Amino acid sequence: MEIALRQPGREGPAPGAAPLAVALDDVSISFAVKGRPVFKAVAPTSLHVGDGEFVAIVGPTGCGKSTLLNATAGLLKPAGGRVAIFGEPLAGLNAKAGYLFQQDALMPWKTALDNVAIALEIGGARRADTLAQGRDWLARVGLARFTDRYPHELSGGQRKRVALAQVLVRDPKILLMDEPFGPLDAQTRQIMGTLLLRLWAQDRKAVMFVTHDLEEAIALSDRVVIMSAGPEARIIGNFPIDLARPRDTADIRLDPRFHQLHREIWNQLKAEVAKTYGEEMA
Amino acid sequence: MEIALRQPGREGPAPGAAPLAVALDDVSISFAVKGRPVFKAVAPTSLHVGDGEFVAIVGPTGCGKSTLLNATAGLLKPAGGRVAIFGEPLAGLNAKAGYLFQQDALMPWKTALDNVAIALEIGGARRADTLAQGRDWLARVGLARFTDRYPHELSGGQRKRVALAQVLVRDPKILLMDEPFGPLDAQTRQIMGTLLLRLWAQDRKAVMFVTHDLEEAIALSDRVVIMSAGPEARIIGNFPIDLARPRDTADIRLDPRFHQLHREIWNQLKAEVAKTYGEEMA
Amino acid sequence: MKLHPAKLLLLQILVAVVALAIWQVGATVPIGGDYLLPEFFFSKPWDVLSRVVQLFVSGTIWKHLWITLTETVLAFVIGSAGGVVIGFWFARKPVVAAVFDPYVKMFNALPRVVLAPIFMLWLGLGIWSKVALGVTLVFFIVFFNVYQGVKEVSPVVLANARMMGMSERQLFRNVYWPSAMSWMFSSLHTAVGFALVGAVVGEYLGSSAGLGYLIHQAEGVFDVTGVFAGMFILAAFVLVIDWFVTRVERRLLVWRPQAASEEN
Amino acid sequence: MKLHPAKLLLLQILVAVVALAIWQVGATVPIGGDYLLPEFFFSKPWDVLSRVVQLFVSGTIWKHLWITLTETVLAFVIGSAGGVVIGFWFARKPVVAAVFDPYVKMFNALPRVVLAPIFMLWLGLGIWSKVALGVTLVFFIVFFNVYQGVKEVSPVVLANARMMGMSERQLFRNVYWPSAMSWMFSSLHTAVGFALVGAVVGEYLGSSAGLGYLIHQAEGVFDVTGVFAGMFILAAFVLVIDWFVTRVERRLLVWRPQAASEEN
Amino acid sequence: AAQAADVEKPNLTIGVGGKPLLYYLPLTLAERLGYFKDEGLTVEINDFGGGAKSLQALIGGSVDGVTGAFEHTIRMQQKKQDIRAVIDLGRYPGIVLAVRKSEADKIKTVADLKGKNIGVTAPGSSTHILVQYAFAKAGLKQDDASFIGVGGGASGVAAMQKGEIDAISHLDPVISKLDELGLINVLIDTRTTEGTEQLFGAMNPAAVLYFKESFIQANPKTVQALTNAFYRTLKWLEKATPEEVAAAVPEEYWLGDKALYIKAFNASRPSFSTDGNIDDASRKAALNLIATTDPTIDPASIDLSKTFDGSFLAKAKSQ
Ligand SMILES: Nc1ncnc2c1ncn2[C@@H]1O[C@H](COP(=O)(O)OP(=O)(O)OP(=O)(O)O)[C@@H](O)[C@H]1O
Ligand SMILES: Nc1ncnc2c1ncn2[C@@H]1O[C@H](COP(=O)(O)OP(=O)(O)OP(=O)(O)O)[C@@H](O)[C@H]1O
Ligand SMILES: [Mg+2]
Ligand SMILES: [Mg+2]
Repeated sequence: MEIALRQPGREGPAPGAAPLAVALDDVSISFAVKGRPVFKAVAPTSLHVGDGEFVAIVGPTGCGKSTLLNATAGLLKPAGGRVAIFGEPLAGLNAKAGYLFQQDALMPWKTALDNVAIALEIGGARRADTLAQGRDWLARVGLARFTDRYPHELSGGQRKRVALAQVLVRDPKILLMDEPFGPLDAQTRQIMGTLLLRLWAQDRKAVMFVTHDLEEAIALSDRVVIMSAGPEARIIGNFPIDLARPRDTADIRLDPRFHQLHREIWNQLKAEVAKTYGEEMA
Repeated sequence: MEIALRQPGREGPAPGAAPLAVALDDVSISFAVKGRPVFKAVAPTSLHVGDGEFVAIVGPTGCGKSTLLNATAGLLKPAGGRVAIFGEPLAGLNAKAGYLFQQDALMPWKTALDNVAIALEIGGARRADTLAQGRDWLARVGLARFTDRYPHELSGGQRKRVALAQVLVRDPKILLMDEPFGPLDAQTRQIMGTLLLRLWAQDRKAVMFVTHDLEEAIALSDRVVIMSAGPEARIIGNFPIDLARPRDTADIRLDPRFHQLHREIWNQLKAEVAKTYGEEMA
Repeated sequence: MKLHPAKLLLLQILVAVVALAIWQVGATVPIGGDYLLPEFFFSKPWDVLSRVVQLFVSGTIWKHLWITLTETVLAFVIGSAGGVVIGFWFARKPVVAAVFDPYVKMFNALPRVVLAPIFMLWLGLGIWSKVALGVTLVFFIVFFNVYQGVKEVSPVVLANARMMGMSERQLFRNVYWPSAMSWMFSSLHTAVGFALVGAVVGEYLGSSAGLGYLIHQAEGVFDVTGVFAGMFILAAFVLVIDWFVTRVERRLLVWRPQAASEEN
Repeated sequence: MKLHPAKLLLLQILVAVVALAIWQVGATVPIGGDYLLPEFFFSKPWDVLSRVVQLFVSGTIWKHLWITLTETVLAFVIGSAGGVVIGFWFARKPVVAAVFDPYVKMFNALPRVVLAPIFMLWLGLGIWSKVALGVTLVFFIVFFNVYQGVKEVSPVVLANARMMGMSERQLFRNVYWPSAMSWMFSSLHTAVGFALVGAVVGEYLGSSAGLGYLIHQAEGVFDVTGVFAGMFILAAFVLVIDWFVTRVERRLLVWRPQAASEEN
Repeated sequence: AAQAADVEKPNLTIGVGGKPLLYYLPLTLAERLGYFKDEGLTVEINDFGGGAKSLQALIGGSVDGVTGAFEHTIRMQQKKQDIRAVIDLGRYPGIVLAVRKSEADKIKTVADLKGKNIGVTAPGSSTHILVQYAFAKAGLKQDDASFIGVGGGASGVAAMQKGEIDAISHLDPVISKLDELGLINVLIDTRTTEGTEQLFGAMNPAAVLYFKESFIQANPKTVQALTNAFYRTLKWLEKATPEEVAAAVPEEYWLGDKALYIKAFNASRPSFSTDGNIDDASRKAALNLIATTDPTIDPASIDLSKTFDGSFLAKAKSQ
């Protein structure tokens, strides 16, 4: 299923023009589970993300959102189909992408600051610079006073924010974010969303943003993509978000168009989830 | 700060009558952080939860919600104050409580089914029974087809639901739940919420429910408690939810009283979070 | 990055062939007038191999092999069981651990060769004194790893299990034991070798049969070929035991994700 | 559950006193006509202690102690470094690991006592042949643990680091090394003892000085008191080295949560 | 000589420290020639890492008898252990003190060893003591040279080849091997009558068969049977040709080369006892050797009559 690329509200690259940031074509993903037939998590499905496009991915729990991000990151080899990054077929890891994992992925042996600074050091930056930038970023995510804490000394939401700083500080061309604001309160969520949008507006990264919060998805993205319940999950909905930019993530929720979109997407999603539960909980 | 115990809409135990399920009196919690002064996470604060009461706790990220649950569970020794469970001072672990952790806490070497079944086996139940019940519970949380998966073969939301089944299957008198529905989509969240309420209605457990979703907090609970931003977090708000029971977690959101409560709580919470960020992000 | 088993075997054989070739050259081709691996000390690969074959064909080896095998397996089983039990006990009783810690470390540092007469005094000349020697090696290797393994249990998983109301025994079965397992197996791979070393050294120091006896006899008369033949049989032998350990390990650790390095 | 240091020391001394008392009784009080710990094999605690004192007072011990210390430390450092390097290399190169796996295990099973003449041939009678013997013990213990430790790195943390674009070297420094550290230190505690055993056994098999030499000399003339005095000094000595290892461990592992068992 | 069935203990274990050594040849021969069986005995031979270990096994009770150094019977008296020899197997210690060829022109007497490195099998062993004795006779102090334990077997050869030691005090086959390699010049040779008498002024018994006194008391017939077997062996050995001896021992004992074995055997041949007796003079010489080198031994406290029990040998001879 090819998804047409329209980006209302701003000029994106027309199909066939500048290469797409991420092009998943007929990608299917399977897992070998011991003593069972192969588990086909994702059926052949296609998703194109233009350079500078912000795509939100929503779908019922366990449908294959993280799996799709893993394939885009090059951490998982698809069973079939092609993954291309800026026109180049992906071999090995996706060096252009920064990935914010769903799970805790901080290095437990580094303080919050070192966890952020290391992301820059890899590129060869001077230690003093990396520390300064690391501090700056931790302050931006509200953790100025927690720079020298080890991960196990932080709360769940604090760890997530360190991870966020760790990804953003590297300023990658493609951002893969798996429920980045999950363990944050609504208010902090909005602050982080605004931070992300500001950053994104500066140099238009391509973003693949997995979330369970539909309002958040609509408020932030250019397009909301819906996945069907697994196994053999596919992309079954594709909703361009034609809300004006720049957006204020709080105010936009008052926009009537916002509510209309929300209703539309919600209805499709609800049907999908109900289907799964109808099946499974019978 | 003593919080008066009113439970509109149903009869709860009056103060001084039947013992409280959980009584935290002037509890303060500190952490020793190497090379820094002691970090006072929670200032002396009090929270009483009646037998059969459903209390939701909300607050900005990192304020001390998990810490408070840990103290109630007996996993953390408060620096000061008293913890009493059903009138008895708590020494060691809280045997009356089931705790759904914020982090992944499944045993990686057991399948989903075994992870649930073991919770019963501990009590000495027969293996065949525990398996049957385990299967039943996994089906209720929508994982009937994933019984023999190991945790690392499950998605984030699936793992959380296994953990939910693991706690609920034991049927404890007190439920401590730390963002139990965090990584679930909105729809599944509601289904799980309904499941939890149904269960709670049967034999009225005491529930302490941490969430970042204010709507969820209001929809489920008898009382919403707001914590201030840390350090030295305290309980600064206490909102009895006088919505009629039994509730339908989806429909209730249409109730005008729901919206009124939401606005009230939200305003206080927002002010609190803004304060933190004003300080930290200056 | 995974190799086809046939290709792997080929490569393994290649390594063996190269090693033997170096040996053969070192033992027979003089470099600057001197042999790199003088025959007097190293024998020659071909001689060693034919001696091995001869030992098996003539059948003299079986009795010795059987005795050494028994000793090794007993040392391995008893030593590991002891290491696991004491390791767990110490890990769960910090006071006991703190008090006995220096003594355990002291015992670990005693040269086993010196203890041999004492074992003979207590256990006689039969297999048990050799088993004891092997046990003193195996025990410490397993002990230190199990002790650490138990301490490395994920605190969240442990807290969860404790909240479920697990008794100490249930915690052991359901949390500590499976969690310490990969630590234990890591130590077992080392321990297999050391069990054999203990048995052989025991035989070497006093016995009337076993591979260590054979090697000792051969050494006394400069029969290096015999010594190397004995060591070769020893080494082949340990692979067999290790293969069993690995099989058990595979079975018990099915729950683990594929090793991270294989992803690449 | 944490003990006060003074109380801990008291308990430790108590254990020593009880052990010495049992020893004394076993060596001097006949039970059913037989001694439990015949003096011929066990000497008497008091004799051993006074011999230890005498060795130190007369000053003869220092030279031997110094040599053995040098050998032990060298064996420990070289063996652990080798174990760490090869362990990492194997863990990161599954093909290399698969090919060499059986050979590593074979070498681990060779009785070091038999290898002594070869070490002497290559390295002479000086300290290096003893160091080599110690290295062959230490290496395998550390190797197997580091190898496993690297494989136990959390897959998510690893994936995150790799997504950051870390090179193999950076991964090593920032992920594998710190993650394998507790595995490594666990093996080092075992290895300290074995380094000493290697050195002493080496001296025992051929040398002109060192604690092993002293012990061997005493054994030759049935001077059990001397043997036990030597072993006692050995054991005391390993505690000193282990104390250093523990200090380094504490420093390097500051980031860990308190051990789970201490919570209780 | 077969009086099967009436021995008290037909199944015996005998300990030895290094069975393949020529020093213990009579034991191997008795076993291989079937003389134990002829006496109605089933003997299991346990080989130990050294003579000291086999003695410890005897005292610990895990072996019944030991073929070991006569010297042990004297030392054990001081340790309050009653150990008695019943038959002598080697009249001379069989130890050779030799110097490296390249040093031979500088070291011509024991006195020239001052300040040198001397290899011995193990510190405190009989090879070490022999040098100490020689030192004492030459007026040297015991720490005038440094003694290096090089172990038995190939290590001694390696040490000499590497030039790590200037002299070596060792036994066959190491000495024969070194000789064959042309690495050494012999200084003192106690494999021969002249060498031994030169050093000690008498014979100096080496390998003997000894038991605990209590064992002799409880099993006189068994001890007698063993003595008979060994006596027969000594008599056989007295007349045997080197080829016969080589044929009697296991082929592995040939040092990889029959000629070398025969050479070594011929060199050691005079040291084997022919009558199994230990006379008073030899006993005194042995005590003198120990007392000279070990200050903790008080010769006055040793009762030499308790070190050797000749009654069994006398019976064996009379048969
Ligand atoms: N290693 C694995 N082995 C087998 N099955 C797996 C594995 N990883 C994921 N799956 C399955 O693949 C499906 C998709 O998983 P994925 O983690 O992508 O879900 P998700 O959409 O991210 O869900 P969530 O919102 O709960 O995080 C799930 O059904 C899961 O059980
Ligand atoms: N082990 C620890 N050592 C030091 N500080 C800690 C430790 N655990 C928690 N804290 C601090 O205590 C405060 C409260 O933490 P807690 O985990 O209770 O927050 P929370 O309310 O659960 O936050 P979240 O919503 O992000 O999970 C935080 O500031 C955190 O940094
Ligand atoms: Mg996911
Ligand atoms: Mg929390």
